[in-house]
Amino acid sequence: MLYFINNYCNIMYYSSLAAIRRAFPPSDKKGFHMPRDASTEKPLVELVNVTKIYPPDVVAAEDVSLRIYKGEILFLTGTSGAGKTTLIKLICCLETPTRGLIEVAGRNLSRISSAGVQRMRQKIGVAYQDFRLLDKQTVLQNIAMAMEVTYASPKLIRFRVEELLELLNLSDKRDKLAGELSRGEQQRVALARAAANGPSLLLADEPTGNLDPVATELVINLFRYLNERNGTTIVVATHDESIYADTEYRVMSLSKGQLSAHPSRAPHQIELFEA
Amino acid sequence: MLYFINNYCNIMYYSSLAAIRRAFPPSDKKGFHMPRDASTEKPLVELVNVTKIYPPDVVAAEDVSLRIYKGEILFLTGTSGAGKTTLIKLICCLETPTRGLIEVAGRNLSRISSAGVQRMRQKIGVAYQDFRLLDKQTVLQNIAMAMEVTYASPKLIRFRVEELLELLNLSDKRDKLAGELSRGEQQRVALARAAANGPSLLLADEPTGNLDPVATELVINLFRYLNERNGTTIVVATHDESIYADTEYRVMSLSKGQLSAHPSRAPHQIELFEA
Amino acid sequence: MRFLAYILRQTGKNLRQTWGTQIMTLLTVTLSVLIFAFFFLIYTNMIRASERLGNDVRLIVYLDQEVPEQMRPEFEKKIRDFAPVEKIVFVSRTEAFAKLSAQLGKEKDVLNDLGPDFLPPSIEVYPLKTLNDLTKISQFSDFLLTLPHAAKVQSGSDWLRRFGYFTNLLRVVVLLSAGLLIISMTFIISYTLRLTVLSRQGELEVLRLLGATSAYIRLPLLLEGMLQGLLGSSLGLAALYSLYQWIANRFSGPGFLKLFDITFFPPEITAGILLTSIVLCTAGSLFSIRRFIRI
Amino acid sequence: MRFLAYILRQTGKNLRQTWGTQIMTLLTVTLSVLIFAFFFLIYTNMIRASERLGNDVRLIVYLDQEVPEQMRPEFEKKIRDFAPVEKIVFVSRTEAFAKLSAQLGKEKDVLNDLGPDFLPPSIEVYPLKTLNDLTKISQFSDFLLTLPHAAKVQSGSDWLRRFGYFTNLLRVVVLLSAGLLIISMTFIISYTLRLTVLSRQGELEVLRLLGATSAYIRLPLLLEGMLQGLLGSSLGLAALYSLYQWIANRFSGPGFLKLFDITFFPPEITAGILLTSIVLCTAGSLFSIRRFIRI
Ligand SMILES: Nc1ncnc2c1ncn2[C@@H]1O[C@H](COP(=O)(O)OP(=O)(O)OP(=O)(O)O)[C@@H](O)[C@H]1O
Ligand SMILES: Nc1ncnc2c1ncn2[C@@H]1O[C@H](COP(=O)(O)OP(=O)(O)OP(=O)(O)O)[C@@H](O)[C@H]1O
Ligand SMILES: [Mg+2]
Ligand SMILES: [Mg+2]
Repeated sequence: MLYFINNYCNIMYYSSLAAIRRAFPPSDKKGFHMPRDASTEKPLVELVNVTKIYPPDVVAAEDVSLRIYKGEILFLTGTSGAGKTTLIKLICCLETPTRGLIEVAGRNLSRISSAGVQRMRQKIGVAYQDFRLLDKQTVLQNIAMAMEVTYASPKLIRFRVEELLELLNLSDKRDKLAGELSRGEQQRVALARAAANGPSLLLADEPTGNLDPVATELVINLFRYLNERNGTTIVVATHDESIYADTEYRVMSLSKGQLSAHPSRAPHQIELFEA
Repeated sequence: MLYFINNYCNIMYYSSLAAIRRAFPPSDKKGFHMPRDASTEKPLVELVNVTKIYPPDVVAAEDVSLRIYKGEILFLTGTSGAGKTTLIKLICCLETPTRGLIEVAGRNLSRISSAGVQRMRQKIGVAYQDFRLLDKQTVLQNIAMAMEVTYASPKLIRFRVEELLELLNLSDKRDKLAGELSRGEQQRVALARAAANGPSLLLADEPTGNLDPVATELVINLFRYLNERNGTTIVVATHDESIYADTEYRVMSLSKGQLSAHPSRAPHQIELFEA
Repeated sequence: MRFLAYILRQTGKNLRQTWGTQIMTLLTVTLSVLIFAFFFLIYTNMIRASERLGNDVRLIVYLDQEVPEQMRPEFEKKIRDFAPVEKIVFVSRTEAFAKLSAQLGKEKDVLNDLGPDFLPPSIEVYPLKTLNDLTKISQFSDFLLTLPHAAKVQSGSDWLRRFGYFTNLLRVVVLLSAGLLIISMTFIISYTLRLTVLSRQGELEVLRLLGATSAYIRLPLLLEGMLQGLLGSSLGLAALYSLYQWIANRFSGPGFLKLFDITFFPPEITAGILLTSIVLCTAGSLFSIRRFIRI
Repeated sequence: MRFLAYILRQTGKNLRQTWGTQIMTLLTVTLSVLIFAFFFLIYTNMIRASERLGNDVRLIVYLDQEVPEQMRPEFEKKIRDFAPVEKIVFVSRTEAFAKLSAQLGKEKDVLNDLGPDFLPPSIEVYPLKTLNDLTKISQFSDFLLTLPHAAKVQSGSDWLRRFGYFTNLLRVVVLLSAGLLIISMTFIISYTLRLTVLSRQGELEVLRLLGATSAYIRLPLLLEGMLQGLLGSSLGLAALYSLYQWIANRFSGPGFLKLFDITFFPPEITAGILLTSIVLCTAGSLFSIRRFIRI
């Protein structure tokens, strides 16, 4: 019963997206959630002294400690090869840390069962840097897949896919094969798939690398919308300064596996977020 | 005999690259080649009323006419799905036009033999938007492959690969598998492969989508260097405004398959280049 | 409910999307079942034929004079002491003649010139079925020659040896073919699994990334495997049955060839083959996705 | 020079990088050659055995009185008019008796009681090898029975029929096995080609993108195919030869079994098999890359 109410609410919120798209001009940044007081609230994701070394000797993360709170938007920056993707893979359990502790929603990832990982992944949407789409399936099928694994009703799937595609300006590509899209279109499909399940945590790895400024804005608006309405926590790994240049959201910077606040940030802001 | 002299020259120029890298600060734009008078010189690439329709009805290029002169650097911009990649694929004969004429180095691509296409491709370096690297081979092998198909000597190959890797800040990744690199590193490997053969035409499709500003500058310097020393003609398809924002090179814009001068360009410049 | 619907829909989707591979797999299963059942059939029939052959073995001891009635038990005892025997029949000159003329039927005029005494008396010894090996038979026949008045022992060993030679050759041919076929089938099955893995790899990886549970991934594949096993083995057995019918019709020779009559599997074995191949196919499809499911 | 060095280096690289697939392909070729050669060997030996069998056919006409010397040409003419015959031998009572006692050897005492006249005279007819079919033989034997004084014709048809039945059964088994094997081999080869294509696809596509010429792509694959063919068929033939040796040793029976003596291929055929498989492997590897080379 609860399930259906939940579905119904989802339908409601998605159907209003198209309208809301005009209601949120890109410069309007009222949606910023201030993080809660670190001492009272349990973070959604917590990394404690995490080190990841790819054999034999590539240090992709070194002693990284990071807390990501529910409802936050976090930008991860860093030069190419700094370890952004590695950090994201660690959070969604695609890689295991060499040392250190990772907790997602209070569960220690090193002790979680295989089935537990899968249940967790259903609630985390990841837009991979290399998309990981199935080239021989249509856009619709690719996005629907993310919802099918949670046994969502076909009607809801259809409905939500349409909304997401409209939101990302891809409506005319719904029945095209993913392999026949342009890279920028594929990138948006990957994002739509990550957002399809209404995840509580969205990890977007370089989500605008192949997008022009207009499409980039669509994506940013989608993030902001998910964050405000759903309280979705969003982590964006990116090089695109235009996205995070003058945002009020937290920006962290990785350099050779070491995490620090972004240099352009004011020091007091840094203290607010560091554990 | 000529072959060896050529090789020798190549070695010379590459060995000086590391030094030249410091000699060309990114803002130093003295390398701009003015295009020759269109009426007297034969263009390296000529497209006449080219239309490309992907079945059943996706119009990726519509009546595109374009001349690219030897020694030019041309930026192709356009929203996602505008047809940039399609245009590049048409030039290197990966797609055939639905209508229209394409000539590269004076040869009509619709009449060229299979062997002719292969010979042509040896002289065109293409950095694909999806990289097309072999994940299970090392960086060295991936780049070397481009030179091996022209039967270059192993010594030259080794030498040039080292230089290119140093130039793109990838020296420590030489013997890593391409599949284990970060996306940004892969992107630079794809560029290195495109440049390895000393091509007379370099087509770079979104070459900086996964690169941070520092790496982007390395790439731009490489382009400028190849252009100035080798006279390499370079076509760059990109969304990254920071690359072409205040360049003196020609910038063309695609929109739904239709080509025009970029709106930010002055009108007199447009007339100079349009056929 | 919804769960079941999903599993079934997913199975249908898989079957539709990879029908090329599916048909190849189906044919592979059919072929495997056909081949194994074929050789199994040959093997069981060979065993039965050699059992029947054992029934036919008969040693005839030709004597140079009749054995009087009262001596017979003594002879019998001697023979039975040497080897277990099913039956011993004493044939007198007259009986032998009567038998021959009965066998000749219309052509018995040939015998007219010869007196009823021209055939020697004999003892027919029918050994137990356990005595089905040529060397044992020839030992037995050597022993029988030591009986008083025994002139010659006809052990049918010439015919037996020819037949034995043949069944041996046939057995070697059958076993070698079966060996080669088993190797081939191993190849085919490993190739099929490799191709299945390759064709599914992309999709299974993405499903894992999206958080699909083991049940969501495994159950459709299990259903598929069962379907493949059921259909494939039914087709294979049907093909074998047609072959059998064809051979049976072709070789329905005259009565004396009953020895080689071939029979099909009884229903239990047919069912066993069906079940085994269903189990194997299911196991195979699980095996092919093992590397995608974390333990 | 550099071109050649490149081709060789490329071939070596391919072999090293895809050794798993290479070994599977090699084993596939070995198995195919072994299987085809195996059945070819059985087939040729079967043909030879049935030819020898033809030599053995002999019809014996038992007569109720001797044929006088001067009548013999007339008899011969009659017989030769009906069917082509290789040899006709007239056996008198005495000759028959002498022959039988020679055959019995030490045991000829059995005959002591019987006069030298107890065996009927006969005519032995050896038909040409072309007459090797049971119905023709029985027609011939019916005809022979119409000769004057013919009492009975022994055509050995009982033995012949058993033997014929057996060779037929063997032939059916061999042909069916061969058929199944050919289907299996088709599967294996198509799977091998598919796997080869899949394992090379990525590399060949990239090579085309980089402007590799057909020669650059094809020649290493050609060399590889030739190597596979040569090695695979040598291994297959070697395996078959060992099998043959084993069987030949096991079945080196006494003289009278010469009928079934098996022989190996003459060198020409061995060479032919080697060549064919080299050609086929080369063609196969070219075929597998066909879709990557524009026409
Ligand atoms: N192989 C194909 N089959 C069908 N349609 C295609 C194919 N390749 C591209 N398209 C379509 O053609 C249009 C132009 O594609 P193209 O890849 O040229 O765009 P692009 O300008 O490179 O975009 P991006 O910046 O996203 O890479 C798109 O709408 C795309 O969906
Ligand atoms: N599977 C792997 N095996 C070995 N090394 C790896 C692997 N994945 C990444 N690395 C190395 O770890 C380092 C960090 O990689 P990562 O992908 O996290 O970088 P990134 O910050 O995402 O870079 P980019 O911006 O280029 O995507 C790089 O040097 C990369 O070469
Ligand atoms: Mg990355
Ligand atoms: Mg593109």
